[in-house]
Amino acid sequence: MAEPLLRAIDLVKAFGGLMATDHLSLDVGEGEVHALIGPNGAGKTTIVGQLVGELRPDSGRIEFAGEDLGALSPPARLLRGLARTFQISQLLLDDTAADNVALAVQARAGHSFRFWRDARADPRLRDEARRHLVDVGLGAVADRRAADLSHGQHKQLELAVALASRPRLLLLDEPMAGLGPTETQAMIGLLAGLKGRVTMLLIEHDMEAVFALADLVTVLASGRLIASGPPARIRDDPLVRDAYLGDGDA
Amino acid sequence: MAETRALRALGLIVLVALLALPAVAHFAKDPAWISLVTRMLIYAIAAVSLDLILGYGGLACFGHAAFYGLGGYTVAILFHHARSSEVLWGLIPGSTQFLVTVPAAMLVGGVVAAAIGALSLRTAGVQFLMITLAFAQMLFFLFSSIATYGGNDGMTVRRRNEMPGLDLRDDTVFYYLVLALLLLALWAGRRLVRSRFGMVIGGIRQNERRMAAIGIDTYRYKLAAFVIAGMGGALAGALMVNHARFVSPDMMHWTKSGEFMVMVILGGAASLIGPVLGAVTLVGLEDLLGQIPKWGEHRMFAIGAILVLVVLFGKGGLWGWIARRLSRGGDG
Amino acid sequence: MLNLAVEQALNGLQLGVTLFLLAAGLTLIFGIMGVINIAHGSLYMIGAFFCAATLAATKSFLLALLAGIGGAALAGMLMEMLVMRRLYARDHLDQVLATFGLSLCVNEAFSIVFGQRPLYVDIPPWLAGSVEVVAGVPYPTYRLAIVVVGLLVALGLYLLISHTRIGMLVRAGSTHRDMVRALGVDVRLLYTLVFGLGALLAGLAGLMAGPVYTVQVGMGEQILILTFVVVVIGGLGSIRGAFLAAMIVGLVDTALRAFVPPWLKTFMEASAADALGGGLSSLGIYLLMALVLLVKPRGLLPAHG
Amino acid sequence: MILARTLFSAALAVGPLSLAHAQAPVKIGFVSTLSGPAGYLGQDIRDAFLLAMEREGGNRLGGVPVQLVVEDDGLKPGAAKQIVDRFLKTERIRVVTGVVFSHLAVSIVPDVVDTGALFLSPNAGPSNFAGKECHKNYFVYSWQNDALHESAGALANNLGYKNAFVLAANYQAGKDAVAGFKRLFKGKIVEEVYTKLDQTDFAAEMARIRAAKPDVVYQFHPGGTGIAFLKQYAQAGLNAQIPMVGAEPMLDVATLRAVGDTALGLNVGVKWNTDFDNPESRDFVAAFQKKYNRVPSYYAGQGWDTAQALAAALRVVGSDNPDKLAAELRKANFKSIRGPFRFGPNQHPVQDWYQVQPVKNADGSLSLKTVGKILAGHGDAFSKDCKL
Repeated sequence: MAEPLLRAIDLVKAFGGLMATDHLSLDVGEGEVHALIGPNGAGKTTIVGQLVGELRPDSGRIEFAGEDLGALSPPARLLRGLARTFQISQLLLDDTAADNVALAVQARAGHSFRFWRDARADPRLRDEARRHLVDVGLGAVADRRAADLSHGQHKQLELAVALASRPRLLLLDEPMAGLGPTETQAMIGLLAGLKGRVTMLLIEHDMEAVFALADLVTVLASGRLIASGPPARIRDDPLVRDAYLGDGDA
Repeated sequence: MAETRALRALGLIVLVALLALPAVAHFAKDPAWISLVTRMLIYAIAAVSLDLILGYGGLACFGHAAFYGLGGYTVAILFHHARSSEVLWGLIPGSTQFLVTVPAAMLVGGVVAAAIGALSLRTAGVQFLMITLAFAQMLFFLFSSIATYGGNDGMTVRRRNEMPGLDLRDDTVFYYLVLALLLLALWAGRRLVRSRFGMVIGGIRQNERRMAAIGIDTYRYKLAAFVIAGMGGALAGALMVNHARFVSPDMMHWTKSGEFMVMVILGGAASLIGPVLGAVTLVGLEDLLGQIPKWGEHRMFAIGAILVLVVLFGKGGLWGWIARRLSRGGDG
Repeated sequence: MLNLAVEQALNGLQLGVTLFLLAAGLTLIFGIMGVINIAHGSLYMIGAFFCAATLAATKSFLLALLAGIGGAALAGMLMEMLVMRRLYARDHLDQVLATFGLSLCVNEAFSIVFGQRPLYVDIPPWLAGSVEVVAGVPYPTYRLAIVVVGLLVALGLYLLISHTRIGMLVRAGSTHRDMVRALGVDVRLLYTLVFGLGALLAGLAGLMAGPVYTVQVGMGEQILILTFVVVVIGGLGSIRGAFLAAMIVGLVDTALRAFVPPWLKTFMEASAADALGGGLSSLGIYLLMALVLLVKPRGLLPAHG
Repeated sequence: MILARTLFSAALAVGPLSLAHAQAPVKIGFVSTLSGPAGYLGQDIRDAFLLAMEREGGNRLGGVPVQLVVEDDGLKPGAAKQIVDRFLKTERIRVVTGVVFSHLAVSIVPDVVDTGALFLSPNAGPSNFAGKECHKNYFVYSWQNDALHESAGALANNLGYKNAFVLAANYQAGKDAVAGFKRLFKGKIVEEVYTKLDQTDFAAEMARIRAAKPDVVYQFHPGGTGIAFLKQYAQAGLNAQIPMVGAEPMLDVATLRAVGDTALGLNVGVKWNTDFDNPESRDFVAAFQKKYNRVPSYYAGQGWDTAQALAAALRVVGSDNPDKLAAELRKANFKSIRGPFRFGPNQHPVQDWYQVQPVKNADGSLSLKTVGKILAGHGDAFSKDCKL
């Protein structure tokens, strides 16, 4: 196998006395779907923060496509192809769904220091935005205000916005959180459709989704890696059952 | 669609009224209206420029008067040096040409805004509010103590700037010039907020974290918006000094920054018409209430009460209220 | 020289505690309710006016003291119930505008009732005169009393916040606002009480300042900006931060005024040194705030996280 | 919102459009600071002006029917400009007066005199219009700002002080005040301190004064800050050790009331005081006290003198023809409560300056007592540059 797309090497992050990330190493290979699971408080969100650059690890390194991300800011990481969705949707609620996506298209296209021409009338932005919306099944509501969409649609829109950045790696922070059974199935279908096109690091609680999508599963508890391997092995790992599946959280 | 038609009609009526104002004022033998409305329109330019960062960008700037005052001082200082034919710092000659002084004022406003913004934008929220206030207060104290330019008493600019082909000393001509500049500013503002840049600024207000996540370095965009707003504030200050023929540190006092904020929020933030309405209303109220015999000197009581009521019950300011009424009328 | 330094340190301390009394209320209100209150200066004025008017009418310092702090606290609670309550969910701009309007109203109402001429307040006879703190340095007893009261209040606030149930709620409220709501506490009552406490402290600062400064409409706005500087330097919502910042601001401001011009004179021509020194001391506090915020954007001791 | 609308239409009803009616009486525009902390200064001037009109049987000055149009500038130059604009253009007023503060005068005087109207300043006397930029239509009835502080310098000489510690607020008027004091003071300046314009606590300065041990302290702080300074000076125990001199604004009747007994021992240079022994002064003080139930301040005195000067000119001219009025005003042919009054070449007063001290009355209240003359026939340093 070639060099992994994303490597996290011996990350450590502590808040006060609490070890949120405890000497964690993690590889995500090009094209694979790698799931990261663990009970609440296992340190998943902290990992996401460090990977996208919102948090600085106390020690350790993150490499993306062979480059040390070091102190790069979140925007700089995105421009290298590392996009993310948010667990709690972070959308521009006053704008339409299409506006939300078009902004990401515009941002990917380079700087936005264009002061004069009407951005909403620019077909280069609008056409691509609409394509991404159709891809995630939001084609019909493209011109609705984000605030007026349902929770499930917000999750889909998050995905469309992330895809508009044309990422090499998509960091999905609990895309199923708060979804009903049918919506979850739809989302799993969407992500399955993306598999192979985009590398994904999937942080998720929903075991059904994880086992349906993941090539590899890594289990965290209290900031430490306790198991990593193909889904079938993880499912039967007594340590994992004990630490995670047994606590009734799933 | 009845709503937009009603709005268009309203806009047209207001525009015609503004164009006809000098003639009406002269006919009514009440030419003071011209300078009152000129003042409103100049404040409107300042308020619209503040709204770009305050309303559209969500950046609570409490130091806009700094740029307004700098614009004013630029015009006054250039005038002062043109009159005394002393060369400023050995290299800048004075000028009384409107087409020189006003762009110069905007340049100064922009450069200082870039400096203040570069530092202030490292903070956010209330801290940003306070740090912009601090910078404005520093400039206020600085200009209060420069004796050459009148210190706290300020200085008079005995004549308005000149412009080829236009007699700016004529109040009516000056009024039309200010009106034209306001319309220009509104048009430019409209293009700006709808441009790619404007979309980014609006996005930053709604969710800065999201903007960073789609690869936008928000700091640079906020700084650019801050500079544009500073230039707008300086334009207003330059016009005001031409109008009033007087400059003083009062133009930079924190209460003036507060007044601009009041205009924006009273009229309706994150709209272009709102700040204009706010400026007209605030200046008009102060002027008209002040003329009430005896109780006029207590007008701040009424103005304060109106502010409280507008914030508590009038969502979106005056413009929000008007827009709601129009759309309700359109539905029924 | 040492005597001068001792005296100036006391002066800095006294300015510091006055600022602290104002800043404590402001930062408490911000920390718990998330409201910026521009009308806080009006509460300071209310305390001073009620005290001065009661003193003139009754000649009793005790009654004047009660009227000052009671009046301010009542006014504060009234303010909370009528206006502030509706502002908690709003953004900071709306809060600034509404409370600015409120301060205009209150000031104008006082100028209608009391007129604009400054009022006279005397020092209680048992606090008049001076005490010799260090040999050769007579220091006004009244100012010492302000320092003592201010420090006692700071201690009281510390005990209140770290050792009582209300204090626990206040602490929780400033870090986890939603948690307090979830605890089933009567949040409305808590808010009204906290606002009343903040107002009381402002009123106390105002009435103590009366005999030293000027009792006049608009006196609150003059000191309000400086108070905001203190609150922001200290870290919004943090009482410990407000105390630290108030002391720093008080001491730095005093030191700038006391020692910079003489120091400049050691290598500059006298009148130029005086002019520059005056300018520096005017700018000093704002410069200090800008520097602190550039290094620590959330202030010295931020309350949240 | 309904309130806003009602107020707005109520305001419109009294707005300028409806004020333009019959022109019978001579209109006098009175723009002054009536609101805010400094509002009482403008009110005193206005009340004295109204008293002068009432004493002629109501709404008359010099026998000519007049209408005083009073407006409040709120201490804002912009508002003052707007009011004056309305005075000049809409109401066609030819005589403007009332202004208290120098920076407001600086902002509106050019507008008034450039349109040929008259400006009668009852208080502000900035240096801007005293020298090269003096104007034939501009008259000052109080003092030239510097001359005011020169009186304090001369007073310090007369009292035999050899060195002085001077303090002023750090703004132009403060620097002018120090310059004025130094112009006539012959002794040495120990230290020159500029305080913040909005400073309320002067403890640091008190300590510096104590350490410097000067013969005398001279200080100028406007409005409320001046009151705070005086109180803190006394509380620091300094008034028992180091005497203080100052100019008129340091101690008017309102200030005196606010600082109480701590004022005892001060020496102040003034051009008029309520105890002046001339019929005009006695008459004015009695009438003012009767009507308004308070002691007139020197601001009120200046308002009264301005009204008397205008009355004298109107009596001769009979209309508001500005050129004729200016010619009459220049003669200063009226009875001032100060006694003899004449103009210098720049139409600023040339007058006597007196030393006053606070004294305690039998009932425990305080008043100012005149104890001697400081300067006689004193003009100002700028008049030589004025070519009228």
